[in-house]
Amino acid sequence: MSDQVKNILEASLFAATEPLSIVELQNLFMLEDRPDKHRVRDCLLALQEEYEEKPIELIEVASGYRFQVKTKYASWVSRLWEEKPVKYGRALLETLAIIAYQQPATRGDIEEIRGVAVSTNTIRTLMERDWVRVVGHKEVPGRPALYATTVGFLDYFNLQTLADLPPLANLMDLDMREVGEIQLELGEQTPIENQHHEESSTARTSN
Amino acid sequence: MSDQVKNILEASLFAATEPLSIVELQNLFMLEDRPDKHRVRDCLLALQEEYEEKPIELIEVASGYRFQVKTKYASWVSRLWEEKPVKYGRALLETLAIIAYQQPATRGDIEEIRGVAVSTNTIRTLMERDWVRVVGHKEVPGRPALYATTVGFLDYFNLQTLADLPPLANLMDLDMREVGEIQLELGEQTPIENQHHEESSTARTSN
Amino acid sequence: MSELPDNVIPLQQPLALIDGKPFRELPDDLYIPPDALEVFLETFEGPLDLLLYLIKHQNLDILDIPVLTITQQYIEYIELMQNLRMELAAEYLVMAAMLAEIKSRMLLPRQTIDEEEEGDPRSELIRRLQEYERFKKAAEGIDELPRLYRDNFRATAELVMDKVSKPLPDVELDAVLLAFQDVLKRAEKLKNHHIEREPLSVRERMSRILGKLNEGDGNFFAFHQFFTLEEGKAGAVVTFLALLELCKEGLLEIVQGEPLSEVWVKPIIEE
Repeated sequence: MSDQVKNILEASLFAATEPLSIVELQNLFMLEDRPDKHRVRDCLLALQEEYEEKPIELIEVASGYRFQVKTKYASWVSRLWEEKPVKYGRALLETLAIIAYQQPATRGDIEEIRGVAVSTNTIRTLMERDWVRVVGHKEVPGRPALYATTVGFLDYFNLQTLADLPPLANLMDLDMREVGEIQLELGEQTPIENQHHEESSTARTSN
Repeated sequence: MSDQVKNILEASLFAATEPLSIVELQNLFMLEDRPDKHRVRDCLLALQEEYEEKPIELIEVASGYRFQVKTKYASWVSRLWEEKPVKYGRALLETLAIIAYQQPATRGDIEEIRGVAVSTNTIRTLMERDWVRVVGHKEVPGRPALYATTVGFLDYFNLQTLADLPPLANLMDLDMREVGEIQLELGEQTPIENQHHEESSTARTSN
Repeated sequence: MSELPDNVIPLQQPLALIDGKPFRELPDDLYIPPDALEVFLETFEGPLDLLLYLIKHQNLDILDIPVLTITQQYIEYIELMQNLRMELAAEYLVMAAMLAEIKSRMLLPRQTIDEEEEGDPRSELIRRLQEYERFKKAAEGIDELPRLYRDNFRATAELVMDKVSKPLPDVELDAVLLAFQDVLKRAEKLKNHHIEREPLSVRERMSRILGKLNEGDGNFFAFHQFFTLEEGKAGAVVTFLALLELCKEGLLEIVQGEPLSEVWVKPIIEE
C-alpha cells in the first residue's frame, strides 16, 4: 500500500490538466484510505527526487503541483507546435508589472506611472489570459476598477506567491548618484508589501 | 549526447497532446542531429522499460506513441473529473460565434476580427465538442484549415439551420439588452434568467 | 546649429537602426522609408520612455538632468513626429509643456525661501522617471521568467476512461450571441476588419459544400448533388450563390463541358 498512494498521486498529476493542490490530491482517495497532508507531501517530495535526473520535473506553483518539461528542452519540444509562442509587447508587460507589484491598481495608477494612456485592448488581453482580474472598485468619482493578478498568472509564470517575483528595483539600485531629499523620500519602498503600496498609490492619485 | 536524444523524446511525448509517430519524433531534431528510425525506436524501447514499474506507461497506438495512465489507476484518477466542469471562457465563445457567422473561416480570419491571437486549445476544444470541424484548406501559403460549424452545433443550440441565428446586421445595430429579446423570438430553449445570471456573476466577481 | 539644414537632426545618437545601419538624418521627404520612422517612434512607450532614452543614451545623470539640452532634444523629436503628421499622443505634448516650464523656472534667479518650499523644479520629473524605470525593469524581469508554452510545457499522460466521461460545460446561445456582439463592437473600431454579410444560409451551404468536397477524395461533384429536390428553387439558388462565393475565394473550381450541360464542381488540390 505504501507505494500505492504515491503511484496514484503520480498518475493523477500526469492526467490532470491543471495543477493539483494537496487537498485535491487527498480527495482522490475514499475517506477511509485518505492519506493525511504530511503523507501526501512526503510522496510529492519523493517524486520530485525521482524525477531530478529526468527531462521533466514536478514543481509547485500557486494553485498546486504539476509536472512540466524542464526549461532546457523547450527549444526541441516547442517544435511540436507550428506557431511560435506569442511575444508580448512592452505595453502589455509594463501594465502587467505595475498591476503585479502595485496591486490593487486602477487604470489611472497605471497611466500615472507609464505616462501614457492604457489601451482597453491591453487590459482585455490580460484579463482574457486570466492573468489579471477586477477585484473591486475604488471609491472615487467614476468608481474605477481595481485590478489585481490571479492565481493563473502565478501558475503561468511558475511562481508560488507574489513574493517570488523578482524584487522591484530599489531606487538606490538604479545607477544614480545621491540626491538628498528625493532619494530619502522614495528610498523606503519595499518590494511587494501591498499595504504600503496601497497607501502610496492613493496618495499619488490625490496629488 | 546519447541520453540527450532519449530525453528530448521523453519530454516531447509528455508535452504532446496527441500520439507522436516515429517520423514526428525525428522531426523534432534539426537535420544535422536527426536520429535515424532505429535510434528513435531504441530510445522508445528503453523508455518503455524505464516506466515498467511506474503508474504510467508508454504505449503504441495507431498514430504513434503516447504516455498514458495504467488502467489499474484509472478509478482513482477519474475522480479528478467528478467535480463540476469548468466554464468556457470569452475567447471560446467569441471564436465559436465568428466561425458560425463567417464560415468557412481560417484562424487568421478569426484573429483579424477579434484582434487577438486564437489559441490552438480553443479550436481544439471546439472540435472535440463537435461544434466545429475542418471543411477544407485555403489555397494560400501554409494552407490554413477552414473551419465551419457542424450539425452537432445546430443540435446543441436547438437550431434547424444557421439561418435561425439572428442576422448579422441586426446584431450589429442592437444594444446588449435587446439580445434577450432575440432569444425569445428565436428559441424557446433558453430561459432568460441565464443572461441575468451571467451579468450578476460578473458583478459579483468585481466586488 | 543654425547652419544645419532642416532635415538634419542634431543628435549624437542615430535616429533609428534600419537593417542594422544607423539612421542619423531625416532624409528628404521623397526618401523617407514610410514605415521606418514610425516603427522607430512606436518603440517608445510614451513620453517618459522617450525621455529616459534621451538621458540614458547620452550617459546623462538622471538625478541632475541638464534640462536645457533634454528639453531641446525632446522638442525636436516632437516636431519630427508632427512633421511626419504622425498621430501624436497628447501625453507627449503635455510633457513638452512640462519640460518647458521646468526650464523656465530653472532660468529664474533662485530665491532661497522658495527653494525651501518648492525644492528643485526637476524633482517631480525625476521621481516619475525613476518610478517609470523601476517598472520598465520589472516588466523585463517578468518577461524573463520561465513561462508555460515558451520555456515549459505541461507534461501529461492520457487517461483512458471506460464509463466516466469528463463533464462538459454548458453554453447558452445568448452567451454566444453576446460574445459575438462584443466582437462586432470591437471590430467596428478597427479599420481592417473583414466581416462578410452573406446571408447565413449561404455561409452554411458554403461549409457543407466544402465539407463534401473535402471528403470526396478529389472527386468531382455535380451541381445538383449539393441540394435536394425538397429544397426546391430556394435550395438551388442558395447552392449556386455559395458556389460562386467559394469560387471567388478560390476554394473550388466550377467546370462545364459545353453550354447547358451539367455543371461540375472540382476541388482545388495542391500539387
